Amino acid sequence: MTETRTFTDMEQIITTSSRLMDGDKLYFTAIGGPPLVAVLLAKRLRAPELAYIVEDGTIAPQVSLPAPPFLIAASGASYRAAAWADMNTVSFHAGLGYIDYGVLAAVQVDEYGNFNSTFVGPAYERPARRFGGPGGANEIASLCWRTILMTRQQGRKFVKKLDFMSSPGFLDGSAGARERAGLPADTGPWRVVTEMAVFDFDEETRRIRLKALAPWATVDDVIAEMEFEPMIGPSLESIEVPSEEELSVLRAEVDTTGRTVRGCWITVELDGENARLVEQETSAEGA
Amino acid sequence: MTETRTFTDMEQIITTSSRLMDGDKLYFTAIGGPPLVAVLLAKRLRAPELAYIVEDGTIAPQVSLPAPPFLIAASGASYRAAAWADMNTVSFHAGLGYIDYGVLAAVQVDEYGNFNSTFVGPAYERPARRFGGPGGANEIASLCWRTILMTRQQGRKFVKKLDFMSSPGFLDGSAGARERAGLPADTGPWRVVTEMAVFDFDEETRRIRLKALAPWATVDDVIAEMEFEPMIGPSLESIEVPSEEELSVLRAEVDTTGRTVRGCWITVELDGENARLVEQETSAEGA
Amino acid sequence: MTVVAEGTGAFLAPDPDAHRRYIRDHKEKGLVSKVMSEHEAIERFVEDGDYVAYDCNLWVRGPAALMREIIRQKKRELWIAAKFTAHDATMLVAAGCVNRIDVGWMEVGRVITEAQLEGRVELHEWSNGAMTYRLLAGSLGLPFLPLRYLGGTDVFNTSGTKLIDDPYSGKPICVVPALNPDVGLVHVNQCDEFGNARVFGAGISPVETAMAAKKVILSTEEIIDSDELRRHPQQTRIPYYAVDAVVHAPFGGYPGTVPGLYKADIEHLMESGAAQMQGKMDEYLEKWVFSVSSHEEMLGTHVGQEKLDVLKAEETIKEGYYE
Amino acid sequence: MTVVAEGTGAFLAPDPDAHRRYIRDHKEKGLVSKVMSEHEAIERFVEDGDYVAYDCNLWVRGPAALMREIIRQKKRELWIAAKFTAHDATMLVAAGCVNRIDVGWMEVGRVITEAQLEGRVELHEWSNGAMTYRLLAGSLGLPFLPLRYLGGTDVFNTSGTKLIDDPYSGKPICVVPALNPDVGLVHVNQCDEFGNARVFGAGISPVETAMAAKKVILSTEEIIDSDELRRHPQQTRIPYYAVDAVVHAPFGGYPGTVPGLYKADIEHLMESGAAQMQGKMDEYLEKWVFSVSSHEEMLGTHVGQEKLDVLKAEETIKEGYYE
Repeated sequence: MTETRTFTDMEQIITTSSRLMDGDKLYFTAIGGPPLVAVLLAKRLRAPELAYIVEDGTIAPQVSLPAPPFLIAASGASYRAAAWADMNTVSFHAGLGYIDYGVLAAVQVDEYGNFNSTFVGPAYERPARRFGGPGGANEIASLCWRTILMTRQQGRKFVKKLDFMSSPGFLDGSAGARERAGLPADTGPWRVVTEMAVFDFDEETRRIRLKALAPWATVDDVIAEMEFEPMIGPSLESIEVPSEEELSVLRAEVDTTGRTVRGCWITVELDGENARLVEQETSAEGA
Repeated sequence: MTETRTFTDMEQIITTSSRLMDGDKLYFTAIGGPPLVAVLLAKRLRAPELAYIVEDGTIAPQVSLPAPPFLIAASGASYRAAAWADMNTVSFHAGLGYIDYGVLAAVQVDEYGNFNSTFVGPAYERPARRFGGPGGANEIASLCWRTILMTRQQGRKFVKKLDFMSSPGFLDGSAGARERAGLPADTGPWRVVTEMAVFDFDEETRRIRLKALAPWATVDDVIAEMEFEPMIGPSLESIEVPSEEELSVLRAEVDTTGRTVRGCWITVELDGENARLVEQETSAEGA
Repeated sequence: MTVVAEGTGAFLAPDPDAHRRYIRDHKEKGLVSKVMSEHEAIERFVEDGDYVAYDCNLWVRGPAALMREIIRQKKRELWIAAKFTAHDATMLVAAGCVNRIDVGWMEVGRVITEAQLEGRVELHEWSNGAMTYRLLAGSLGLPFLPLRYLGGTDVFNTSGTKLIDDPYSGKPICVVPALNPDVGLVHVNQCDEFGNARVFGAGISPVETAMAAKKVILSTEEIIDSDELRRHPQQTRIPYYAVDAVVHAPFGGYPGTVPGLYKADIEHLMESGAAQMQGKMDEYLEKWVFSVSSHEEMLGTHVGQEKLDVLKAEETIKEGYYE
Repeated sequence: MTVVAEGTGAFLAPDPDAHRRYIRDHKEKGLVSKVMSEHEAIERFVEDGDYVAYDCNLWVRGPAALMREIIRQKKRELWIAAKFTAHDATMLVAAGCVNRIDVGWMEVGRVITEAQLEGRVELHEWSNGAMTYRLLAGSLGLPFLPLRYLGGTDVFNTSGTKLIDDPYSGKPICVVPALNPDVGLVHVNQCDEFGNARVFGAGISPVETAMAAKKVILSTEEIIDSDELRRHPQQTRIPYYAVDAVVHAPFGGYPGTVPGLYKADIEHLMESGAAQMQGKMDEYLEKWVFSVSSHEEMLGTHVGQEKLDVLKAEETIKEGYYE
């Protein structure tokens, strides 16, 4: 008995990320986009008590779903928070070690989990494409204990050398590199989540390592979409595709306008734990 | 036509200090004692709009008079403030240069306006008498533009060498001494007020200088109550004794329990602008 | 003082003593009314070449009316703190007001990219946190603050961050320079005529922005009686003595939201986005800024009472703000 | 890092990374009730040898009930932050709980002076501002902060202050070490069972004291429903995740005042002053601390409902606190 399911690459990234989240941990997200949507999905489906902090100073809100359409500029985003503070205050809480996980999106990632959200192109003054900037990512990736990065599996995103390092991963990967740069000890990137894969980082070399794979993708599929070869973990886990329930909650309650979850469509045929790729849309626009 | 008036040394110190205050300046006082009483007197009699800040974070309160008996622990002290903040916040406002005058009491003062509120005795570990400590005085005397110091005219208070410098005046008096110690530029002690005299500081040498004299006291009287000789200003002004109105407001409205204004009694006979000392109580207890 | 490493970026140099002297010589310590029109406030307190920080942005409780007035008065060569800002930066660049931007996060499209490529605007990379933190340092009267991020990244290299040894542990730690902008613009919910101000809701850095700045202009949804304000002193977050101008500007955050009061006008935000995509920012500015003489006129002519009523009615959450 | 000059005083050395590890390993991030008795809170979270900071003092909204419980449990060798404190320090020293005091300002009489002369207690001079500032540094997760006072005085010489060159201007500036006390005690007006807390009125440093500490004990006049608390998020000044214990303690600030709720018991304050003058602190402690097993029993036995009613009735100012 097979079943066909269709979802966007971003919906896969969001659901995979949301499944990494627990109700007894504290999360720090940027004010909008995939990280916040992943947190809201986890809170709605699996961990209603999950608390998160937003860079605008909102502490542990209880957004009532369905979320308002333009959540980034809606009072609903900070509804029934435990506290309303400001940007400096919440980053102090992260600096004190209270925040377990930072959840962030990246334009480019390198093999040590450093990432770029500033520009791509030949030089800072001459961007081919300029983005919003580090935003809150530099502090979140520096101060939280662990960082979850969300990005698409594309060669231009997993690069040998970043055009600009907006935010730190393990820097040059050497032991103590973050500490020597003044960052808090024992922190760093923890997972990188794409629509095809989940990566962790080798404890010794600090290099990115394939940890889990979508059931419809192979290791070669993943490597084909990276400029460098990742390490391969000892036993690859399988990523579940988004469930009907996850997709329905995402589309009908969390991101009702589809602004965040939109992307390239993936259609798979499910047969028990196996999944066969039926169609994967490739589109520059979806990135 | 003569008139006899009786007041305490502290009542003279408070009224003289209060007359130095203006409604369009901002003051910083410790939470209680003579400085706060002087500010309240000025506000009640001459400058109702005068705004002051208290180290507990109260900004520009409107204490309704008569003041409650134990003002230091009464909500009346912060009644109808412009803002309720905290200790760090108000010292930042002083650090930013917003506060014109700090008003403080001292146990010992030296010739450069440095002062002690920590202990008297042979050594820090072996005090003959230990006091409360620097309190908020160090920051107030460092960060406000000008400091008004209130103390009694006694040899043991105007000392050649402080037993402990709790708070800065002009330090060793050399040019730029405060700046070299890390304090904000162009700040320092401005007036020292006693029951007999008002001192300012010589602009060049930074040494304390007699500026005004009570009508019943002479320069020699003042010098007799100092361990060192002050400079004498070019033209000595005359201090007015507390008026009946000032005394009545002080006693009936500002310090109703007399905890702050108590001290040694001074009785003078007034004849126009002249005043003749009838009796001056001397008492160790009054200090 | 041994500096282990330092970035090479240009930054507004901190000088706490100069800032103190400015405050001493220019600030009103008495209780005097500072109520004036947006025109007068911007004319008197924003000069060409000034460094301008604003809190927060056109989406949420931003000083939108004041920023349009800056454009209307054709201020030039401003340096702005683009911490957590939306299309405000785009508008200011499109209007030719800005030639330097310290970046935390801002909405970037072709207007800013083209201006950068053509050398009309210079960007300096920081982060949202670093910018609000530099304002915090400025609001504490300090020349710098240590912080535990930026290190190791290209932001460190291209900014004014330095790496020093912690004088207590000897371990490396970054420091960033304080920021004391010439002008701070904050849109507030309520204030009295003297400038004692209330800000409701989570926020970026309304207090730091006001306290760090030399000249402070508040726009406010409501001017309330000072006696009434003093009945709740804990709600006052900006004290009167820091404030130079109070501009009464209902819907002053439009097209953004003031939480608890009115919703963002998403239609307008889309219009502004489309204007940039289509290369029609001039038309957008002409309509929303130059064709009117004031914020009030813009609301009447281009928004209309009906829409304002809808934006108010649709903001159903009052809890925590106005109840 | 060149240190130009430094004081020689002992101080609790800052170690932000060790503090972070403590927070990571010991703090509850989920929403779990932390309500417990004062006995359990002090027994579990105050150990002999701990550094204890409390806010504010026995006169105004101080954690008086918690401090009496510390005495009752005969905690030893505590190091306290005596910033802006009244006869609390005297009580703790008289009871033999404390052997080191960082001084901002405290009420000093023969108890502390004799203890100092006999070598039972060691004093370290700072100032009120410097102590709250060191707590601020601790609450920001930093190892130190620059500050613009203490320099040039004997406080500099006998404390842990250092003089360095500002890395930006080269001018001299002081730095002080952050303070992360082992224990922070704060008496609050209201909190929920998780520890989200409201503090009403001007205050010394309730937020810094809680956020800088490793272990945080709140006593509270009132435990309110968490849903109700979340209706006014701006009033929450201490977030639940910083809090380890919530002790329900009506009149927990007695004999001090909680502004808006009850007045200070001046009669009691005089009794305590007189006890010290007459060398009868043992009798005072026996009566008010040791002869009862709890704060509640003390209120019933030694204060009485009639007096409590009077103290409440006499606090006629509610404005800004409870209305």
